[in-house]
Formats: sequence, C-alpha cells, structure tokens
Amino acid sequence: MYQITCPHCGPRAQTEFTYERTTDSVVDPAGDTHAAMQALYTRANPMGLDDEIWRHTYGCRAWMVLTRHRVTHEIRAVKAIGPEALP
Amino acid sequence: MLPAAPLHALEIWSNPQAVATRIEKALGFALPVMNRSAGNDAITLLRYEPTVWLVEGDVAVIADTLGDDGALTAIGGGIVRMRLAGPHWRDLLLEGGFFDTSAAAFPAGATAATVIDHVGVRLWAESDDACIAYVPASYALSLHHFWDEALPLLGA
Amino acid sequence: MSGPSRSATGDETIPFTFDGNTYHARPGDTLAAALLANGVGLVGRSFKYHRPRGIMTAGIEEPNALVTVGTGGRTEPNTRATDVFVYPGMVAKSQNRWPSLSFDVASIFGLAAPALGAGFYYKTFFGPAKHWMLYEGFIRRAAGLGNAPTEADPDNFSHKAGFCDVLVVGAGPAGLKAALAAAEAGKRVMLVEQDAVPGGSLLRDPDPAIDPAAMIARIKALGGEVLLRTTASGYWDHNFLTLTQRLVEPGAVPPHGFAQRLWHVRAGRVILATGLIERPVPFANNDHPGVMLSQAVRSYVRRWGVLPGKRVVIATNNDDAYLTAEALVAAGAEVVALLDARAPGSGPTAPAGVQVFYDAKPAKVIGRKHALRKVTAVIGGSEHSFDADLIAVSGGFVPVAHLHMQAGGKLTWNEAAQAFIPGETPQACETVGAALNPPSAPAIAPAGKAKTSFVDFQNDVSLADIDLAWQEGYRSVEHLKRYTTLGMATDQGKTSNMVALSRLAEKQHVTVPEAGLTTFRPPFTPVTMGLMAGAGARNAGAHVRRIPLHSLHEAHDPIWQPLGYWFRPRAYPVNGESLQQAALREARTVRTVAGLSDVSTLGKFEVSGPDAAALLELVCATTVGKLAVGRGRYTFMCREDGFVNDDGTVWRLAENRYLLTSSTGGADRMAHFISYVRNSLRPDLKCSVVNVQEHYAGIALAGPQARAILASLIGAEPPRHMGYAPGVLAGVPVHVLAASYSGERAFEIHVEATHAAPVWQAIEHATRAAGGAPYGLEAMELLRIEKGHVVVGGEVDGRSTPHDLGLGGMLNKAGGFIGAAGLTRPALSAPDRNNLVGLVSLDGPIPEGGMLIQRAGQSPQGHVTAAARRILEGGAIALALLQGGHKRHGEELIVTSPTRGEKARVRVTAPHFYDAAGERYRD
Amino acid sequence: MKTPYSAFSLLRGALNGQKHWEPAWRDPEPRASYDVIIIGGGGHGLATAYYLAKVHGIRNVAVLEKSWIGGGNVGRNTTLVRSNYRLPQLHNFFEFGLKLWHNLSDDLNYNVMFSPRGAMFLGHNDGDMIKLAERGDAMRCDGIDAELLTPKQIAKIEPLLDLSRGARFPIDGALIQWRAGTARHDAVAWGYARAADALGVDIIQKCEVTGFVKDGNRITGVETTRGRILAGRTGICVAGHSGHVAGLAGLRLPIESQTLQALVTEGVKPMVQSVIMSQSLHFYVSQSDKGGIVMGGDPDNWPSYARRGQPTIKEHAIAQAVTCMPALSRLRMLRTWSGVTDMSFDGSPIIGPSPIDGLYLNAGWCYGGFKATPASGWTYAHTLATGKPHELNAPFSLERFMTGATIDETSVGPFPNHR
Repeated sequence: MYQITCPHCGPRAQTEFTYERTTDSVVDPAGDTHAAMQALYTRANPMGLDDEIWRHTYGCRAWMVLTRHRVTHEIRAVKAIGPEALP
Repeated sequence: MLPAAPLHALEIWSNPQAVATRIEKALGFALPVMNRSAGNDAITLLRYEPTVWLVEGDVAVIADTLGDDGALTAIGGGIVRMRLAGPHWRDLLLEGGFFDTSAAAFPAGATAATVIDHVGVRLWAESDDACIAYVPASYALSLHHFWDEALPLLGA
Repeated sequence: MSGPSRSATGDETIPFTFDGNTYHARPGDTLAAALLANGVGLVGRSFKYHRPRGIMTAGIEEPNALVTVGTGGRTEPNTRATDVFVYPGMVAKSQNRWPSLSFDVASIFGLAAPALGAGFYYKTFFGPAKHWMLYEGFIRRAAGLGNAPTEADPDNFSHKAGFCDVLVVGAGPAGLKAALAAAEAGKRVMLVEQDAVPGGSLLRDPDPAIDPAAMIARIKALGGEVLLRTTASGYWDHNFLTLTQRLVEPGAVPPHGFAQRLWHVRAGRVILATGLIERPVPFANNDHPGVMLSQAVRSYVRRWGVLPGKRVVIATNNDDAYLTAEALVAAGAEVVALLDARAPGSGPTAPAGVQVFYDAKPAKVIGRKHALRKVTAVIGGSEHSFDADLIAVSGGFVPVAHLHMQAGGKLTWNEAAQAFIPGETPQACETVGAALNPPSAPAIAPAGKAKTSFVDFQNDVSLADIDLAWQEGYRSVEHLKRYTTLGMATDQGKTSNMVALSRLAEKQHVTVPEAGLTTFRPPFTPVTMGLMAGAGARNAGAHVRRIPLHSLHEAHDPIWQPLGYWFRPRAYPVNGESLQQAALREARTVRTVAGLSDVSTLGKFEVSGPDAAALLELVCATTVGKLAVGRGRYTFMCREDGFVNDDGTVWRLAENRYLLTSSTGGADRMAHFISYVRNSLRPDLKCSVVNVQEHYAGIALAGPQARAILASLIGAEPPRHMGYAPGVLAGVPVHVLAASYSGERAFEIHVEATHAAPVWQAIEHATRAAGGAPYGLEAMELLRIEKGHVVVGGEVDGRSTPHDLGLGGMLNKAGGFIGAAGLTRPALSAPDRNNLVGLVSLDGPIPEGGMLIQRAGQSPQGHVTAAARRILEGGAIALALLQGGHKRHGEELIVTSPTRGEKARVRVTAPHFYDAAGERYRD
Repeated sequence: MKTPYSAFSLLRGALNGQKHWEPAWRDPEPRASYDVIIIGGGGHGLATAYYLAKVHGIRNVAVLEKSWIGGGNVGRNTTLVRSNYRLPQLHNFFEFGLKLWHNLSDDLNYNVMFSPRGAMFLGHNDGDMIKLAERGDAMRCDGIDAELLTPKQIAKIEPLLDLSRGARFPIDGALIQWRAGTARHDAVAWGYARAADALGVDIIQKCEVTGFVKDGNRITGVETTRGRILAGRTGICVAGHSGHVAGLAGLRLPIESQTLQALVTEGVKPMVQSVIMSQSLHFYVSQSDKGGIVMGGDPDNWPSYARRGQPTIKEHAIAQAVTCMPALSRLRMLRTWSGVTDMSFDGSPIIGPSPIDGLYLNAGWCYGGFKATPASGWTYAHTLATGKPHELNAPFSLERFMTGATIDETSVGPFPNHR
C-alpha cells in the first residue's frame, strides 16, 4: 500500500485515495470529437513514469497529479490541482 | 453519540486571503490552517479540505463576510458526532483504520479526515482526553457497534 | 524402549488430546515438543503417497507435522505442530489418513509411485471432460490434507494500524540488539517475534552475556512496542508491512472475543533479523519419523528437555551439528556416529565418545512406527549401517530472505555457505544477524536412491521427480516448480527450495545462481482467512447504510429492499398481504388518493456561487442556465463517451444556488464525477458543490390529493409542477419540489434529516386521513413503469444514449456539456441500436429480463428491462430495449425466458402507458 | 514423433523409471525469418501457433517469449473457464472456446484437466435475480447452457454457503452454467506448446522483442535480444504488456495495465464443488484438485506493471468470500500471486489487424483471458492466416473505440478503474 504525500495533508495511506486517469486523458469539453476520443481511448501506458490524476477522496477530497512509476511504484512528485486555497 | 448540532460547510472559491481577513475580523480569530481547528465558545471551525471548513455553531457572522467569494451550506443533518473519550481513544482509532493518531502526529487541536472500517470519518482531537468523530449518519450505528466491540481490546 | 521421550518432572500439568488420546504437556511446550515428550513420533501422512511422517523441525518451516487443532468453528486444519503452544484442553488430530494414522488405506498410493512421477496426470485420463471429472473426484478426495470446519467462526479478528520509525523483525540476538539500539536512540520502535518467547537462537544456544527478557523490558520502558506470537508475513510497497498476531493459540477461546490481529504497519526503516533455516539432506526414506534437522534436535533437548531419540546418528556438512552432538551427549543420549560429509579434519572437535566419520553421508534409513531402526551411510565409498532411532541432519543453512525479497531486494550468492544472502534493496530495509552470515557448508552430492530421496516432503517430490522434469524439458526453475509442485505445499518450500535448486544446477552443469531462483511472495507463513477479512467477515466489508427514518418505517414492519448498501421499504403489507398485493394496493392508492414514500437515498448536491449554472451546464446534458429562480427540470448526465450516466432533477433555489438530484445508485459516482469536473476541468469557476445526500431526508407525496394534503400541512399553496418553494411543515423548515415520478401530481419534501420524523409523521397522518397510505419501492416501480420513466440500472444501462431512451430532444442544443463529443460518433446513432419501447402483453405476464424475439430459435433483438401489471386496469405491460425500437411500434413479438420457462406475446408500443400528455400534474 | 501420452505409456515408464519421455518441446535457435511471428509465449500465443499449424497448415511459425513460456497470465490466474456473458458478441465468442475446451485434452494429447464442474453467479436480491435471468435468457436463446437455481438447489451443491435470510448479502438464487469449470492453467500452456512444437512451430524462450523492423507503414519483422527476425505477419500477443509492446511500434492503445491478485489457501478435503461468483460482490472461489481454495477479487484499480498487489484489495475480497461462506474463515491463505492485466476501455478484448500493415493485435483481455485461450488462439490464427478477422472476433476491432461500437459488458464506460 502506497504512502501518498497529499499536498494538503502530508503522508497518508493509499486507501484514502482514488486514481482517476492520466493527465493526457483529460478530455477538453470544448474539443472536437476526434481529439476527445483520442484523449479518452489512447494511452501511453508506459512501463515507467506517468502523470496521473488522483484524489484524496476519503481524506481532504482534493485532487492532485502524481508522477508515479508503474513498475517500481515510486512516487516521484505530487502536485496539487484545483481552486486556489489558503495554506 | 452527541446531540445534533448545526453544522455548515464553508467554502471559499475566490480571493481567499481577503475573505480570510474579513472572517478573522468578524470572528476575532483566524481561519484554521489545513487539518487544524480554531474557535471560541460560540463557534468552532474545523479545516478538512483546502477550500472547505466545517463550521459548528452560528454562522450568521460569517455569512455576512462572504460576498461572492464563498458560500455556506448546511450539512448537519447528515452527520452524527461521537465523542471518544478516555486515555485509549488514540488506540481505538487504530482499529480498522490506517491513520497515525499518536500525539506527535495528531496533537490536540488537529483535525483529519480518514477511513475507519470502510467508513469515511472526520476526526477532531478536541483534547488529549477526547476526540470527536464526525460520521456519516447512515453509518453511525454500524461504526458505533464496531468501536463497542473493539473496546475490550484496549489496553489489553 | 527407544524413540522420543522426556523424563517426568511433575510439570506436565497441561492436558491435551491427540487423536483422542489424552497426554500432558509442560507450560511452554509446542504441540510437537509435547508429542515427542509423550513418545509420539508418527504425526501425519504425506499429501500424495500417504507416507508416514513425523516431526522434522522445531519451527515454522515444518513440512510434515501438520495437524488439525480446535473444534467446531474454531477448527484449524494444517496447523504445524511446531508452531502451536499447548493450552489446557487443546484438541489435536492427525489428518490425511483413513481409517487411522497408523493404518492408512491410501498409503497404497506409495506402491503405485513408480507410475505416479512428476506430472503423471498430464499424460493420462483422456476422453471427454466428464471422464476426467470422475478421476478428479478420487484425486480430490485423496489430496487436500485436513478437513475444513463446517461451522461459522465464532471469533472476531482485529485489524490495527501501526506506525513506527523502526520495525525489527525477529527477537533473536541480532534483532534484540537492533531494537534496543533504536529505542535508545529515541526512535519509535516495534519489535515482532513469531515465537511465544523472545530469544530466537538463544533459546537453543543460550549465551550468558545476552538476557532477552531484560532487553525486552528495556525496549518497552523506552516506549517500544514488542509483539510476540506475531509474524511479519507481508512486506509491500513503501515500507508497508502486514503482521499477523495470534492473540490466542489456534483453536483456543479468546477472552475478549478476538482470536488474532492483523497489523498494518508503516515503518520508517525495517530491520530484518530473521535468521536461518536449516537445510535437510536428501537420502532414501529421508522423510520418515526419526529424521530431524540437527538444530531442531538441539532445540528439543535444550529448550524443552525432550530427547527426540536415544541412539542418534548425526549427518552434517558443517560445524553447527557438532553442537547438537554436545547437547545430546549432555542429555544422556548416545551419539552412535557423526557423519561429516567433508574431508577428514574439517570439523571442530567432537564431544568425547562421539565417533566422527569424514567423507560420510547418509544413504538410507529404515524406520519403524515412531522412530528409526537403522541408518545406512556411505563412508569413503563403502556402506556402513548403524542401529539408531534418530538421525539429526544438517545440509547447511538458508538465510530467511523472504521479507527482503518481498521488499524487492536482491540476493547475492555465498559460495562457501551455498546460500543466497540478502543484498541490495530498493526500500528502507536492511538485514542483520545470522541471515547475513550463514556457516560454511559445502555442496554435497546426495547418496541414496533418488526415487525416495525427498526434497519437498509434504508434496512428495523426490530427486527423481526433479530429474524427470528436467528430462522432459521443464528446465526453468518456474517450470520445474510448477511441473513437480515443488515448494507449493503449506511450507512453501522453506526446507526444499535450496535442495531442489542444487539438483537443478547439477543437471544444468551451472552454478546455483545461474540455475535461477523462484520469487518469494507474501505471506511468509500462511495467514488465517478470517484474519484477512477482519470485521468484514460478517458484512463483506460493507456496512448497511441506514436511512434517517429507519425506525419510523420499522414500526410499520415493511418488507425491506437492499439498494446498494441502503435498505429502503419495499412495501408495507397489511392484513397478511403478499409483496405484490401490498404493492398493487399502494400503487392504486397513489393513483386514486395519495401516498407518501421515503426517497431519502437520492443523490443530492447543493451547488452555489455565481458560476453554479456554468458548472451545471457542463455536468448536465440538458440546459440549466435558463431556469428561473423557483423552477426545476428533469435532467440527465452523460459520460464522456456520450452514454447516459445518471438522471435526476435540477432546481434553482435562489439566484446563485441550485439543488441537483441524482439516482440512489449513482450518488457516489456522481459526487466523484462532479468533483472531477469542478476541480480538474474548471478550477476557475466561482462555485461550491456540497454533497447533501445525507443532510436531507426526502419524502415523496404523490396522488390526486397530494396538493390538497400538502397545502393543509404547509398552510400555503404548494408550487406548481416543476416549481420549488421553501416552506414550514410541522414546524420544521422544508424544501418543497413539485416533481412527479409516479405520473400523478407529486411533491418531494426535503428536510434536514435530524428533523425528518415529525415531518413524515405529519404527512403520513394527513395522507391517511385523506384515505392514502405510505408506499414502498415496489409500488414506485409499478407507477414509474406505467408512466414510462426510465431508471438508472434498468433502462439506463450504461450502454444507452439519450436518443435510445427517447431523451434526445432534451439535449442542450448548444453542446458544451460532458459527453457531447462522444455522442457524435457514428455507432451512437446507428439505426439498429437498442431503443426504449413499451410492450403490451397479448396474453399473460411478461417475464422481466426476458428476451425479445420474432420467432423461436432466433437470436434476441432486445430484452425486457422492467415489467409490471397495469395498476388500475388489467393487463401486463413492460419497458424494453429493442433493436431499432423507435420505428417498430405496433410490431408483435415474443418475450421468452428459457431459464424460467416463461413466454408472452407482446405488442411494441411507445414507452408510456399512462397519461402520456402529463395532464394529471400539469398546471 | 513424440511418445504419445497415455496410461499405458506411464505404466511402461513405471518399469523403466520413466526414462522414455522426451522433452515436451524443443529449444531451437531462431531462424532468420518466418511466415508468422507471434510475440508472447503465453497461452494465447501458443494456442495461436498451434491453430496456425493445425488448422491453416502454416508451420513456419515462431513464438517468441522473453522469459519462459507460460510465465505470464496463463500461469497467474484463477483457472476459470466459462462463457456466461450477457452480451452476444462475448458469449458467442467464449462459447466457441468452451466447446474447444471440452475436447482440448484429447486434441492436444495433454491432460489440461478441464473440469466442467459448473460455475454459478450468486444473486443477492430480486434485482440481481432479474439480471441473472436476463443473462441466462440471452445465453439460452443463443444455444448456451444456463440454469437458474433456487437457494435449495444451491444448498445441494454448495452446502457451506450461508443461505440464511439474515445474511448480510442473502443468497436468493444463482445462475449456473454447468459446462463451465476450471482447468489446470500451466498444462494449457505446456499442452499447446508441446502440440505446436510437434507440428513444427519454433518456441523460442528467452528472446525478448526490443523493437520492430519497419518498411514504410509495414512491419516486416522484429528486433530481439537474440537478433533480428523477419516475418510475413507479426502478431502481438502479450496481454498485460500490450501497451508496452505496441508502444515499440508507435501505437497507443485503449488499454491500461493493472495488477490482478489471486490467492490460494492451504489444501483441505473437498468443500467447494463448483465455481462460485457473485453478481453484486466481487469475488470468485473454487477449489483446486490439490484442495486449495483458489480465489480472487477486483483488480488493483490503478495502473501498474508490477506483479505485486495491494494487500487491502485481497482483504476485501476475502471478507466478501468469508461472509458468503463462513467455513472459509479458519483456512489459511498460503500463497498469493499477481498478474498484470490489459484493462481495455470497454472491458472486452481487441483481436484483429492494427493500423500498421503486417502487425496484428491480440490484447485487452482484462481479467478474463484464461478462459479465452482456445477461442483467442483459433480466431487470431484465422486473422493472421487470412489477414482478416474471423466472424467471431470481427466485433473486437480496435476501431470500435473511435466509432463508438464498444462492447461494454459491465456498462461502466471508458475507465477501467471505474469498473
């Protein structure tokens, strides 16, 4: 079970988090069909690092991007996303 | 279990610094930082989310400060408060969960949202002798029962 | 008298039974020690050939001495006799034998052994699959070791979290030292030991300079947590470990209700002081009772005061076994020969009176029931026999590197010890102590017949089986393991892996590390399933969710209906009504008078802020922004692929405040989805989304009298259809939403859940006074089917487009909503898609879920999503998804349900059977 | 000609110490070129090679395996074989395979221990039962066996299930497919390998593909750790790692790799007779011939190529199984393993041509690849032999994701982690 360092809560257990999708599969609602389907249906799926959107669903409910290695499971970086927030 | 209390979600979506200053002026104390609490006899603010505070008490003063930068939403009907009191509350919260409740990691005054026995709960270390758990009402009886069963293990 | 024994001291105070015979153990005895003390050497039967087996080890690596411990729901089959401490009244039984341990009919499998080598079953039992099942039946009954309990487990299992700076695994000399040092350095320390007492190898080879009890006391005094009878069984990512703790021994009744505890631990650093496991020696019949590992012999003698044999042969390739000779001699046993496989002069000095033979190794033993009779050795090329009741063997040592490997660590090869030593690791973890420094023990080629020289004792895998696998091309170590089943028994190869690898390396003419190594995966030792389940063993890890008005409904003794994790009233039968009768009565009441129903579980979101409408226009596929304050509308949400995700209603409560409802089943999914949209896609929006599903209890009031009833309760004219108004009911502030799901004039009254009871009671009272009644989900289903409303999980099946469901006309023409792009794909507007239709039966009831066909033998063209009978008139109706259904109204089809033997002739219609124009609730 | 496997042969071996058996497959050096190269020596790859040789007479075929054959998902599953799918494209495909399973041991002269002991989906409420009836009816209309069971009938088959009304998830009934069951997973790989080898197929182990040889928009071979090997047609068949290997050819697939865990308990005497699954819960249980209870649950629903799982996922699946069958409580989890699964974005496989000439795809099996082995091999062999899909795999094209003709059995949409 990973230890994910939430940008807001510090190190927490993976069981509090959910994986959503990779950053390159974010569908732009204003985009055309081809671009949307490319985003939705193709993945690099690398045997290495990828940027993934996760949510601290059962903690502070905030969203973040994890740069995570798909083989070693090392979490190289975590970056908060979402509206501007106080510290 | 504690009696129902007025609870609100306070969300600030824009100009957070300015709103914080206005609220501080109105309340006489600063909005708590992430995973901390602040308050006085009339009102307690518990921070569990980057943009959201759980407010226990009368929110009229805050409502006046928000303008178009935030909103209050009542949520007290869906939350049951339980007080875990006594020397073993930190130990009890280790049952069925995975959140470090040691005094060093979770000192009095701290707040945290986590999962206990598959139920999402929000915790507030009220003091070293008691912790308040904010539990979704639908799960409150089940979690109460879970804690009850685990009691004989404490200190054992 | 020969064989295992112990001199009585009067401490034999703990009664226990084994196969029905009562014996007595001393405090601190393992079952194995107690059995040996009582002269019991034959303990079990092997898996495949049912060969007699005894006690080979003194620890968790035991492959042979498996017994069933406990009774009733606490029965634990396959318990290692070496890993259970005797308690008063313990009931133990041997297993895998019939009719008895000493006379086991299935031991005739041993006679067939020449034909039953590795993988024999792949080469025979051909013919139809049913034939194989016949043979399989015999094999299954013969295999399988112990019997599972048939009763439910009466005990609880705890899951507990642990956090520490340093986790030390193993309380032997190295572990104690490491834990104490860390504690003294001010670290938060956890020390775990699988034994019941600390000390590890000190229990066998005491060192006056080390006092485990004192060290443990000091660690505890410094705030360290010391867990005995606790095994670190799994080492996972990010220094997360699972520990299994026996709160009571197997089969014992726990005083606090909990039998075991599973620790989930996050450690800053992990120190593995896991020690060594001794390696057995292959020779003919090396599986017989009376063949024991050398260190185990020493443990029984020194720790438990048991003599596993009186005339003992020791066979070794290392110095350690000389200590066993000392222990045996000191305890009064006769060491008839010490066979040292090494060259003359290799070993240390043997105790006085012990004859050492060099270049000597065992070739064969002959046994009797509980012990050996004779040991035959090859000494310098010639055979010698010794009368002996026990052989203590040591083929070297294997570092316990399981956790290290689970952590992703590498192993390095130590040629002198012929052993893999823990090397680099990607996690914050290090190994200390004996596991890093196994004694020198050179490779020795086995003497003796391969066929009965066992490597994996429990699974009866011999050297000959390894040879056969090699011969047949199963040469990678994984192929070998899988083909022979080596290392797959309950000991997971703890004593067999290295012996097998050496044989494989020998065959390949390569070194052992070149031959390969299988990976170790959790658990280190087997873990009780109930322990894994924890509290979830009784609720599948899913608590029931209680609606706010649960107890109020309970008073009406309703039929409850699970809906996700919720339970909602399905019907309120009176006077002995069946579910169907009650539902029909309730539905008729709604059609003719009024009914009230609990809709608290609906998903509900309060969306506020200047950009609330902008967010909703993204989430909802219908328009939202044009809603006037005090108005609402039906809406639905699409997934990004264009298929309908959920539906509900959206209400403008105030200038900058909306309420969005979703289906009960979709509530969590929608909460996550809306949060994604708001935070990932549009963090710039000035809005707040708060999940108020549980904040509000919801009460639906429907029927021709609903408006009048509500008006009297709130003292005001209720809002018109799709209108919203705040109000006060029974003194409680409420939101009144005029929405109809039933097809009648209807309202949803949403009230803060903590104050819902008086509101429900007032509405119920007024409704009953008007001749109405509460109605449940089943009546609601009849009403909505007749009205033609779709339901998520029914018609909205995750494969339907808005157009399929007849909702295409409501789509936001401006686009821009989630799913708009996906909807434009060609297959989403193909003419043969499944479209929502209505069905009217031309004969009997329509089977729900049944297939739509034109004639028998045809592939289905659609299916029935929901069926009902008409509420006020007779006749059966249904909603269905039918290929190209929008254009097939009027067609006659057959609904068939072969699994239920039901059929109905139906006519396809529009999916509205009741007041299609909505005249009953429009203003 | 290899010594055929038979009881007689075994008895003969009893007299000679089983010395007469040859290696089950050769260990050939790779040739410079083949008519067809199959990347991946798992069950599907070996089956494809076998059917190419046997059905289509194409024997100049190599199976390239980076490690040892059968080491991927065919050796890391829970051995379930069934065709009880709701959607016709799926149940017709798997039913074709199930028919092959029933005769597979004889066909291969290798006992794969296919045991049609019945696979049941439990229903826990009326809604489940209707869904099960719908599934069964859809199957029956297409000629596939399915039968609804009452709790009483279930009790006769699986008396240890908790059939009480007070159970947390009471059992209202089940849909059983009697012709479904289990098979010995390793034997499937080995049996296909031995039979394909006998027909002339080269099985090349320890040969990892590191790149593709390209001529314009055409793949003409592969680069491997054992050199360049050319091919008329190249088939990727590496479920679990499809994203990675397709990536070497520049393709991005609608696939994310996830870890799927399974476990087996210590052996006990027979206690589970059939294969038990649940409509609302997410576990499946059967008992192996050695007596171990084999079970699994949901995949770790985030991407990973690591063959190690997250322990709480297992704990949850076990909780579900123990709740339904309390007698499992005191058994012990003996061994766990994980496979890397190709989670496709509609839950269904992809078999067919790729956008690159000469390159074919067999991927996206999610957690259901083992049962598909014969049908996958058969249809992929057809596709590789003719350049066109067989009618059974035609719906499973890569294009369906762009056109919207997805085959979404669990109806959860594009994100496998939402499944």
